[in-house]
Amino acid sequence: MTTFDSRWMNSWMDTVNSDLVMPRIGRYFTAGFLLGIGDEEWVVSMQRGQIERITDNLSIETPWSFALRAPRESWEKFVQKIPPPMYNDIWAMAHPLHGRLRMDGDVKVLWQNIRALTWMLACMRQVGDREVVEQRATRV
Amino acid sequence: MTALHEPVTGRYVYVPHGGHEYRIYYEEAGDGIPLVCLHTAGTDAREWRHQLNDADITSHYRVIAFDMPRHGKSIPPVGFEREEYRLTATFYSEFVMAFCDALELERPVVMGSSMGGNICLHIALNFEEKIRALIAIEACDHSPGWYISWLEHPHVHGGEACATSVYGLMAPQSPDEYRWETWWYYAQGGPGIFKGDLYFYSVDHDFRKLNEKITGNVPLYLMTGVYDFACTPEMTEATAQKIKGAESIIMEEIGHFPMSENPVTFKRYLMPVLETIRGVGSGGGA
Amino acid sequence: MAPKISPVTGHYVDVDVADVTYQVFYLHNGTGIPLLCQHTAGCHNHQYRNLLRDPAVTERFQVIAYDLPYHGKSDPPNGEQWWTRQYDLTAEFFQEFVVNFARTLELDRPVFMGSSMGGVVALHLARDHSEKFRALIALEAADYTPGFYLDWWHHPAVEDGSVAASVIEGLIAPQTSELDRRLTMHYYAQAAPGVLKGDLYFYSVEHDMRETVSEIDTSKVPLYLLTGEYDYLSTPTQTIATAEKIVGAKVETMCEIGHFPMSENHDTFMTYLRPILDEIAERHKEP
Amino acid sequence: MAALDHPLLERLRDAMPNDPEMQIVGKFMRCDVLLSSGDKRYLLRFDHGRLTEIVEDPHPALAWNFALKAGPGTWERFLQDPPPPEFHDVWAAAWLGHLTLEGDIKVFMQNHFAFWRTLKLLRIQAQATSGAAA
Repeated sequence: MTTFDSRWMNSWMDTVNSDLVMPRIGRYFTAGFLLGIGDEEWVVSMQRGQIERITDNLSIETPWSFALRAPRESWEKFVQKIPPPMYNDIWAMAHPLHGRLRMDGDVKVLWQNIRALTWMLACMRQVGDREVVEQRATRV
Repeated sequence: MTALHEPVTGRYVYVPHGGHEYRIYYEEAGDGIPLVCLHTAGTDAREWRHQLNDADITSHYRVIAFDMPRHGKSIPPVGFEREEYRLTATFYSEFVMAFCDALELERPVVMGSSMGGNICLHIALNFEEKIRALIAIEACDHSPGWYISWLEHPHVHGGEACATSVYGLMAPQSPDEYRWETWWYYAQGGPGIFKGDLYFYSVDHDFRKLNEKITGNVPLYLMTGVYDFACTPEMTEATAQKIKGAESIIMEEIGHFPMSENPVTFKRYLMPVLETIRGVGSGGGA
Repeated sequence: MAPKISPVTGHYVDVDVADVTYQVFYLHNGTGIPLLCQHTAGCHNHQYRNLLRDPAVTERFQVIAYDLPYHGKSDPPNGEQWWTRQYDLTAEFFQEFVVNFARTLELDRPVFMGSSMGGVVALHLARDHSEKFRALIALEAADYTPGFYLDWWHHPAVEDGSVAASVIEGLIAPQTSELDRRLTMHYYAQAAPGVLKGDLYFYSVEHDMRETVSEIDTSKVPLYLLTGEYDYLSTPTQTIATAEKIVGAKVETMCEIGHFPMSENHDTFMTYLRPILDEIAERHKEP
Repeated sequence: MAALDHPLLERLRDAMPNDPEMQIVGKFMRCDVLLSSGDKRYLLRFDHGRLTEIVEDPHPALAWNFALKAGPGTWERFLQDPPPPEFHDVWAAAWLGHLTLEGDIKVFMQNHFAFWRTLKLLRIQAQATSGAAA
């Protein structure tokens, strides 16, 4: 059972920002997007393929262009090492036949950055492999 | 040392259809019962490269995989730039048969995946006397939801959007190398080709009222991988129940591109079907 | 009636370069002196579709048009994590591939003809591998062709296929038939992400023979340079200036032709290529 | 010899909706382009594969995404059929210094195919009338 708290988010951020492929395939990925996990919402701010900040302290200061909102259960299955069928990909979950994830907002930005976004979301499956000590999410 | 060549030969055949003469590139290997393989939307015959190189198959079947017009090395018809490309069931099913006629194939087996699987239903309905058997992979009577404008948009990289949109259709258990190879094929389609194929796959293809019209005279095998979220196992099984004589086979640990994402796993399910078709098998699938 | 099948035939062959095995797709037709044909950046061997079917050529030459790895039906190599790396074509890989491909097919000192990046690699081969070729035909080549290694060729917010097709259309001569123009454009819309840009790393960044092109010894291998008048990437003046630095090089400007002679206008191109092929065939007869 | 002028741009505006290819590739075309020929300046607004507005000598405060600036001689050669080498394409002309392409180049690249077809129609219109007039 994964608890998507700030420790988990920091570990995911470290994983993405130390990934060798992201700087190349994400060099034009500069945007904010919202991760909705059940009723918890986080905004991920991307700067040239690196996560600049993840925060759950949403305000006028935390703009996002598109959102990925899904029940906690969808994300828990999605982040497993070998996700079960229908939960191994955000498009699998968002496809109209299934509706286990909702893509909101300016989805053009999502499709423009789909390669880098898919790669960084897959990095979620490596979280837990890395022990993260201090908390860094800006929880004000 | 002599060069290591694959036992596969590629040729161009001229296929007359609908007032056009299409220059079609196809690859073949082996001899025996003709086994015509249809690639998925937006890609080309390389998806069947493992089967073309598999002696267990090519020792009994003449495996033939061709590139549809506009795909791979089959060039588009003259004047293609003045029309929006939308593949339809009528054109697609008739063209597959025109290709078989051009090569003078005698009652071939037709095996197709995704759109190539869906078209098998139309072929079963309209051309049953010209076909020995049909293997419809990742197929069902209705598969909506894929005709998406972002797959051909001047502000979106076509290759990356199309290829990444299907990456999740492949099972996590499939070897990384083959998943990315499949990704590569999708990344090479020309602008609007994948989307044009999906017009057939998600809009024009609606077989829900036609299932019961199939006579069942031609053996029809529906094979679907559990990770396929475009045509789920349930959708395939529901379709099979409505078609006389159809048999559904659900494949574990595999997704929407069995033949290219995991040929080894796919072979376990395919060989029994191929043996049954040529009359030696011990009955239905695994 | 019997199926109408083209004499052009395709095969896949394994070629090793820097101890990586590449599965290479090539088309061939004809018998006689082997004629290796290299396509332009980001494209594939259909650019030579007419040369492969011209009896005037195939009765004396075995025309072999291959897809460079990562292009057309020559997939990226098995066993390599190519998806984690940026593709940038280098002179070293390009030359070693051409030499190894010819050796793998056991070709006896083939003629090598290439266009654009294929013409530029012909200059490299002339300098570094002269003894392995019977003649080198450099189409649309010059000693230095900077400026085309652009990020726009591989940008997530720009549709790659239609941009590549409409940009290179400006390199096609206006006199080209509409069919050949549209096919040349179509081939350019079929490249995988980053391949056109990666090829242009070799063409516009790494390639600079301004100081070394004079080392080419045409007594070891005849060198022919042909450039279309509508080519603005390596203009006729640049090609002529390059040829003047090479003792014995033969150069000519092609009228009503752009950057893709073999794909734009086969008939006009042949008026310039045939005398060269005749000369090569003639020299082949001498002991 | 056809020149880049207001009447020619109006003929382009009328031709675009009737060109099948333009209607396909222009579906998402959205850009404001400045064309200048010597000191003559034209702001062209494109939307959905149509030329919705032609503003002659636009006010400096009017925004445009990208501009193609060249002398009258360059445009006259560009509009010929067949056009002479170096003047047959905007990339060629820009490459060899006969034309300046400036502004938000990303918008130019995002509308590239549609704008390429637009310039082809411009030449066709230029020939249609000057041909008749010659």
